[in-house]
Amino acid sequence: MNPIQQLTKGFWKDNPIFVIGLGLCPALAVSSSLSNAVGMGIAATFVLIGSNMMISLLRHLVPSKIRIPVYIVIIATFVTIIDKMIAAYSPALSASLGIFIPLIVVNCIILGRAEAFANKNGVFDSLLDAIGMGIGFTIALCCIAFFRELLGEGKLFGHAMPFFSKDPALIMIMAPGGFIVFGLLIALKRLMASKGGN
Amino acid sequence: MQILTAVLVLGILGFVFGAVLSFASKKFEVKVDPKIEQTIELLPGANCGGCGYPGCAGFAEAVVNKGVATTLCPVMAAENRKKIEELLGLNKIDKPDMKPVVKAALVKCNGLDTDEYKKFEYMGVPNCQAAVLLQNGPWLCPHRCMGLGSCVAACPFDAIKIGPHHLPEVDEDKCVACGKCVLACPKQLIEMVDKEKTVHVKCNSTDRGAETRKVCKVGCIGCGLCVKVCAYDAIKVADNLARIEYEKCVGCGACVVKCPQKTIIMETRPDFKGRVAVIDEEACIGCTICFKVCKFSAVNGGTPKEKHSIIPGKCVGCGLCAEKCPKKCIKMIDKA
Amino acid sequence: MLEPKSFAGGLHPPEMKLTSDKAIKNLPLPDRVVLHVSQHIGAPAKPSHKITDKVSCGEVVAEAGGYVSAPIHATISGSVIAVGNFMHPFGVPSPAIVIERDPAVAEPPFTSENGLELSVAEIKKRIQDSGMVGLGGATFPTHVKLSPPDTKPIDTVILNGVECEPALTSDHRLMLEETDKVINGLQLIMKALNAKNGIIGVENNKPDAIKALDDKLKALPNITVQPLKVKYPQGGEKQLIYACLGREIPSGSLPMDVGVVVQNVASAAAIADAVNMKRPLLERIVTLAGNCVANPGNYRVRIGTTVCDFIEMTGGLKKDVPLKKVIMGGPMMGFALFDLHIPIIKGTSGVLCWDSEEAAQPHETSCLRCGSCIRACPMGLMPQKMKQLIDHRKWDKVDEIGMLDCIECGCCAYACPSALPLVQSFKLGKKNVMAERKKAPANKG
Amino acid sequence: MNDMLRMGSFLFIIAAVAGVLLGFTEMKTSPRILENRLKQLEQARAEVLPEAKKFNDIKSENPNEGLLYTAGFAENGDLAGIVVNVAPKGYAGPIEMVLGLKTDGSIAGVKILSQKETPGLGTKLADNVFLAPFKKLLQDKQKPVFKVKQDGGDVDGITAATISSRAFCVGVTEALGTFEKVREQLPTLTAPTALPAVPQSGDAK
Amino acid sequence: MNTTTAALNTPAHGLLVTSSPHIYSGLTAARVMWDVNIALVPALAMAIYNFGARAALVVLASVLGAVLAEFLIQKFLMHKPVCVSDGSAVVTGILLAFCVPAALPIWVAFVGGFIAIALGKQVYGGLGQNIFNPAHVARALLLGSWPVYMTTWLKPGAAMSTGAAITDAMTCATPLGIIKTAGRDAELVKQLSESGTSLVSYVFSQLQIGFSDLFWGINFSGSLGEMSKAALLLGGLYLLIRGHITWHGPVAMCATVFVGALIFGGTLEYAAFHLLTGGLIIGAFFMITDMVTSPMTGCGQLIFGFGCGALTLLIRMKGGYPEGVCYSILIMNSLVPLIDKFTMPRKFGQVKAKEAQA
Amino acid sequence: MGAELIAIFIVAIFIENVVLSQILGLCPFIGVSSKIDSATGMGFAVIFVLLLASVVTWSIQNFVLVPLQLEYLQTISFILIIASLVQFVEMVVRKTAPALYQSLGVFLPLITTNCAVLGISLINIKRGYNLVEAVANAAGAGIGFFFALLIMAGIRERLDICEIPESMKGAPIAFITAGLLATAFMGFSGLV
Repeated sequence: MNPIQQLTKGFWKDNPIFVIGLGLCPALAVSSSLSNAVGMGIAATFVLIGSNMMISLLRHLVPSKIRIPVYIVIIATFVTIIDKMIAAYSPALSASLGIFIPLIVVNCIILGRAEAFANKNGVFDSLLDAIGMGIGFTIALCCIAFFRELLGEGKLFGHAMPFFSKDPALIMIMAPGGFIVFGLLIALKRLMASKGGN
Repeated sequence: MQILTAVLVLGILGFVFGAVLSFASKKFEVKVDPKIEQTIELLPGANCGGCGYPGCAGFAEAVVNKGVATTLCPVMAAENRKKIEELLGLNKIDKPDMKPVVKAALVKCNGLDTDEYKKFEYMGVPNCQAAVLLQNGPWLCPHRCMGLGSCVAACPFDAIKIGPHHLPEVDEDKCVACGKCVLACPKQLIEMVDKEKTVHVKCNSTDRGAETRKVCKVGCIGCGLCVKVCAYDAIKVADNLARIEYEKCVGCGACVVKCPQKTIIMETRPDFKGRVAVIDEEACIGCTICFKVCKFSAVNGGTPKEKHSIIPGKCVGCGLCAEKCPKKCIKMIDKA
Repeated sequence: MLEPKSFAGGLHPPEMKLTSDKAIKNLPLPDRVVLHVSQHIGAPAKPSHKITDKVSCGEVVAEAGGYVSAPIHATISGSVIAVGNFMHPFGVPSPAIVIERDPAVAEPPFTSENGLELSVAEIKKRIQDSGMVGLGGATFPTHVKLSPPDTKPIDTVILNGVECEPALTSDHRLMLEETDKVINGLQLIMKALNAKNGIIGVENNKPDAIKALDDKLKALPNITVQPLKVKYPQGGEKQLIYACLGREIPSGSLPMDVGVVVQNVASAAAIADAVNMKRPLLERIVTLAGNCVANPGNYRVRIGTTVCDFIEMTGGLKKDVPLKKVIMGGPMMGFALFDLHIPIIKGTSGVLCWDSEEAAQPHETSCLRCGSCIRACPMGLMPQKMKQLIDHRKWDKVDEIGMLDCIECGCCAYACPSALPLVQSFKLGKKNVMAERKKAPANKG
Repeated sequence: MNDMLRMGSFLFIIAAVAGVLLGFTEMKTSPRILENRLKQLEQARAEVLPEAKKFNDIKSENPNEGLLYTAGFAENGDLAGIVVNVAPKGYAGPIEMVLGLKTDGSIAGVKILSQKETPGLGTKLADNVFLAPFKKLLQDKQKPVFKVKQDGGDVDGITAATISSRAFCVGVTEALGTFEKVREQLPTLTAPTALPAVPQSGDAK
Repeated sequence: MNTTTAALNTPAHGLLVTSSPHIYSGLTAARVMWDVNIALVPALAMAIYNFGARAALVVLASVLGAVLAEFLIQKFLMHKPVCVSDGSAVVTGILLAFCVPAALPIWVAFVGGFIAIALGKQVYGGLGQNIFNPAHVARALLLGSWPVYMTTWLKPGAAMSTGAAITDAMTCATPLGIIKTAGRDAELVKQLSESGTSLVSYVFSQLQIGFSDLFWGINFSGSLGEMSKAALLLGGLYLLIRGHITWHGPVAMCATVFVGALIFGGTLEYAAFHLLTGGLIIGAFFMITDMVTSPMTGCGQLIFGFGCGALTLLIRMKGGYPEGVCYSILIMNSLVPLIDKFTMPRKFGQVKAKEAQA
Repeated sequence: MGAELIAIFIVAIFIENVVLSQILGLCPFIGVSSKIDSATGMGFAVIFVLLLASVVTWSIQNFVLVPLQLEYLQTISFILIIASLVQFVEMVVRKTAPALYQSLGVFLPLITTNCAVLGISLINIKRGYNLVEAVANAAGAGIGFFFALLIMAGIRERLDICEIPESMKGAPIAFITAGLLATAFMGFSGLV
């Protein structure tokens, strides 16, 4: 697999959310607006890059029995760093993302990539993988957020959209809307994949 | 100072948990052979059951613990097989003849889909087995393929489709010979045959010829003409049914031409009209080998040094002479 | 008279018993009979004659193929003209002996004696020799049923005179016209089994038969007639025993496990002949009904007569009504034939010739989960769920919820508003479940 | 035992390194976070009590009760009014709001800090849709009755979010009650000289 | 083999061969569905009597949305035969329209009908496969999406044309809405208990109605088809007589609400009030009896009905919404697979077998 | 006091259901909800871990982090504790109840990444609960999770034998069902 493929596989083909089905909680919880989605995506990508590289570096040193705690410590460190950074430089985003920033720690994508990829591959590959997955995560979040914000608030990035903003369907920005939009999007992705395959 | 407390607190937490976990891992250790896990990773993971074990995990366990041959898995890529054998230290053992035979499913029925050969129009559960339960299926021939696609449904690799005449067609590229369709067929019509083999008897009827003829236009009547025409002794008729012994069959197609019922077919060439041997007279040295090997007295000659020729009416196109000719001056040519 | 009893579940399809007032008519002997070697549950019989052999009526033409098997007798006198594969009513070409009648040979006479004076062993032997099988349709060899292991004493024999299948009236007529023979047969069975009590279960829609039996039974205190509620499948073995005695046969067990043997009334009458006269099973009463038939009624016909000969002998089909469906047996559990050149066998209780109106088939739609099938199921099963599991090939799960308890009575499919092919699915399910069960121990080992 | 020590020390090292990194981050970011929080607080206070420039937290003598109210002082050191935090129970949890009250007890401003009301309905409390008429009411009427119109008051409730609207009114009434309670001690307050301390944990209960 | 015997094996073509049984009850899914439609006619008549042409328009829009969704999805997404004619989409459309206010914008009703079928039914594979009652799925989603529209109740008789805006004068509160707000107002409760008037009579005095109005469904406001209990009971009775529903569910649900209200509310008046207001009757007779989304056995339906009743009362008395029928049925729908699992009918011969083993 | 505890408990189960309203713990909710048996096992495991974790994290926060002014180590220390705890539980279960271990498969280690556990621990601190309240909240959340998981498993066992459209099978239908379930649970809002 060449570096480009390594990088881009996460964008759509092996999208961590739509295809692999990891990191679903933030995907649904903070996807009610596009700006939240982008913020969350950036935060997660940062953590992903940091932890993937670090774990890849340490992969020969860590005793396998305690590898999970070690990964978690590494991930948690990066999460706390980005948490504090956001709180310091973008308090509004920090307020709207709430506890979902610290919860990046337990985002399956990050631990999953650590266990499935960084643990077995070199630093450069792990970096590419992390960037790809991070971008894929952000893309997926934005997809969901696009529909939810547009239909639920009639806005995109906080700007009112004509037609949609008159009577938005509020349920879309609540929990049920998240579930339903997500379910339909995976189905759509599959439909597209099967059409493409044939 | 603050950093120091942070370092201490985290460090102590880390130490305590690390210690406790390593203690627990000893105390509550459950032995799982790492080889099994590694083997599972190398297996295809389709859980098709083609190996006869419950899923890939079960197969992995059998391979590691019971020394079951990896070749039992029909699906696995060759490089992975090598890796597993390396892992288990098997590559040192000499197994020269273990070259896996690549097989594919063959449906032994070529029945036509005309009203004449039908008992009734089937309505009901779209499943071959269910159809058999209703008056033994909608076809007059008791051996006829039900054509309702139970094998299609059973195939995990999407390698079978129902084609014309309600007969299943196997995509040999996709088929891995896992054998699921064999089990699914209530009429036992599916057999695993080498992919290279192209000549097949497309019938499974053991009824007497007269009975078969009444219910099928292309069923084997056990006439034995194919047996007579086969130069390689590769066809036997038993229970009114011709069967090809594939290890002997060279695919010359003589039987295909001879079969009065068109039951025997050449898969790759549906329009196969047969072949005939042609001797390049210039190159022929009259060694009489072709004359001797021909089982059908189709070679003129017999006197040494005399150039041979083929009697077209007698040659069945088996190609034995061409194979044996030391000068390679006999060519097999397709009949128009 | 006792109160009518019944069981849970079941339903009440239209009775369609238009031939219940048609007295049994004896048909002339057919010119030719086709005698299949497997007309019973168990091993097929072995043909003992070759082509051109002369046989006389009542002679054995195929020996029993084992203990759970029954011999086949020539039902007409003549010569064997073929031994080979002929279409069986089940749709499979299978071995049969074809006899062509020789009008010159007369039927041998049968002498009568009082069977009740014979020894138990002799009674059983005569029954076994007569090729007797359950004539209700299950065709289980009778002598096997009459020889339960010593550990399972039988206290009650129940005669099944329910005839709950719509359209069939042969048992009804038999009880009316040959009441004595039926009772005598029951007494013989009770003697063979050393059973104290006898019950004849009759559905309440045959008051004349109940009365006829009741009148004759006044002298026999240990035999009673039990009127039963008109409900399908009242004649199912398990349902009948539950209704008559309140005994529930445990799942997977046989009636003998609760001390009961059930026989059909037609079997009882035939047993009387077999024991008293040493007369083998040569003929049976078949109800012929349906819109297409010129003379519907109940006919005594030789076993082996082909359906077309049978219909022809009764007067044939109506000319102006096109035949759409021919059913051997009753409308609920009988099977449709694709060809009329198929012989009547020992278990054939009726032949229905339907026109397209009677044979109208509803269009299959999606399951509504309405629960009609559950309410209708006399076995307390969940047909809807079983169908779904079978469709998804989950044999272990369908086994768990009682696939093998299904008696294929057809109540669920009758009641289903979506016209799902439930019974066919269940036949498929049972077959696979049994195959899985056989496989299971091998996997464990 | 050896293994235990080895693993323990490995985790120790990893955790210690993490500690260093985190401590460092904390050092770098905490002043800014504090500043942000202060700004936010000040902003809120300034919004509801525009006249005041300096603030002084007044705590109860009972240490368990915490913050009572914040006194606001104008540039010249005169008392401009007080800021009261209230959290009435809304439709789906408390609605945290902050009110500025002038020295005469009239409402200078209201701000919703946090709430969990139904999106699009109760959340309109924080919108101008609701607040603009409310502010107009404060200007227009001398002594408005802080009840929803349905209940005979003067406040225009939000359609289909009566409970949230009512909770808002309850909050306003509560704040006014606090003002009445502390009215006497107001003249005794003096302006602080330094910036007020900011509570460590941002989420005051 | 000579010719005579050979003739025996010649097939006769054209005979119909199917598996047993060969007779059928004649009941079809389509007939069940159209019977439900017929049963809904009296309530529809009452809705039109109360709200005029507007009611018919809302029903029409909802049915149109439902049928269109069914048609489009079956035709273009599933590539299955279109079975709009079985009437199930029509039932869903009407039922949805019956639990929305008459003043609902027409396009919302249309969207509701559409999502009822699309999200409530077709995503699961169509008729018979869905978990939740499609009409209630749509209602809950509409209530979540456009709460203002869904709680603006048109006064009966205040005829409203298609495009006209709703004015305050045209709206009023529902009895359940009034009792909910009154119950939350501590002061009012205190006043009432001092003066000795019950909450129910307070509601009646506010709306100037009595129990008979509640029963016949006139002079107050509510969802389109929920108003006239008499009409709904008539329809329910029809379904009972036709054998399409059983008594278990409806009786269990109504009894639970009635008895529960009697115990926790204290008075017969209060209990009767809860029985006759809101969507209880339509829920009990038309929603929880939906074959697809209710348990299959009588015992299961009793449990189901009890759960629906209990949750309805809980939400009405303690919850945030004035009406709880829709949510309680949806919640109980989700429990149906579990109820079904634990109320499997007893197999014939099952217990005995266990005894025998023991 | 008692009433407030009960309120916290009830709210955590129904109104702020950890999965359906707070959207936490989705991976196991979707992953382990295909069979009722394993859902039950997973549910109990989560309840157990949640209770244990919230007691320990609460203690660490209030007895170690706050006195030492190390609140910024909250995330890292909490997750470390939870991870170790889960791994410890996993080892014990694997040894003592192999059948349970088999049925939960890979998901036992994934309880670590069940954000419900960390999420509830963080919420406990954020809302300033005392120890008893924290336990009530954790118990409610755990039972709420169990409840949602069980319902979902029941539904999915039924969907398993239904004719779901091909593109909807598996995750999509599970999410849409969860969405409808969440809609239904909205009926509980405003209950306490």
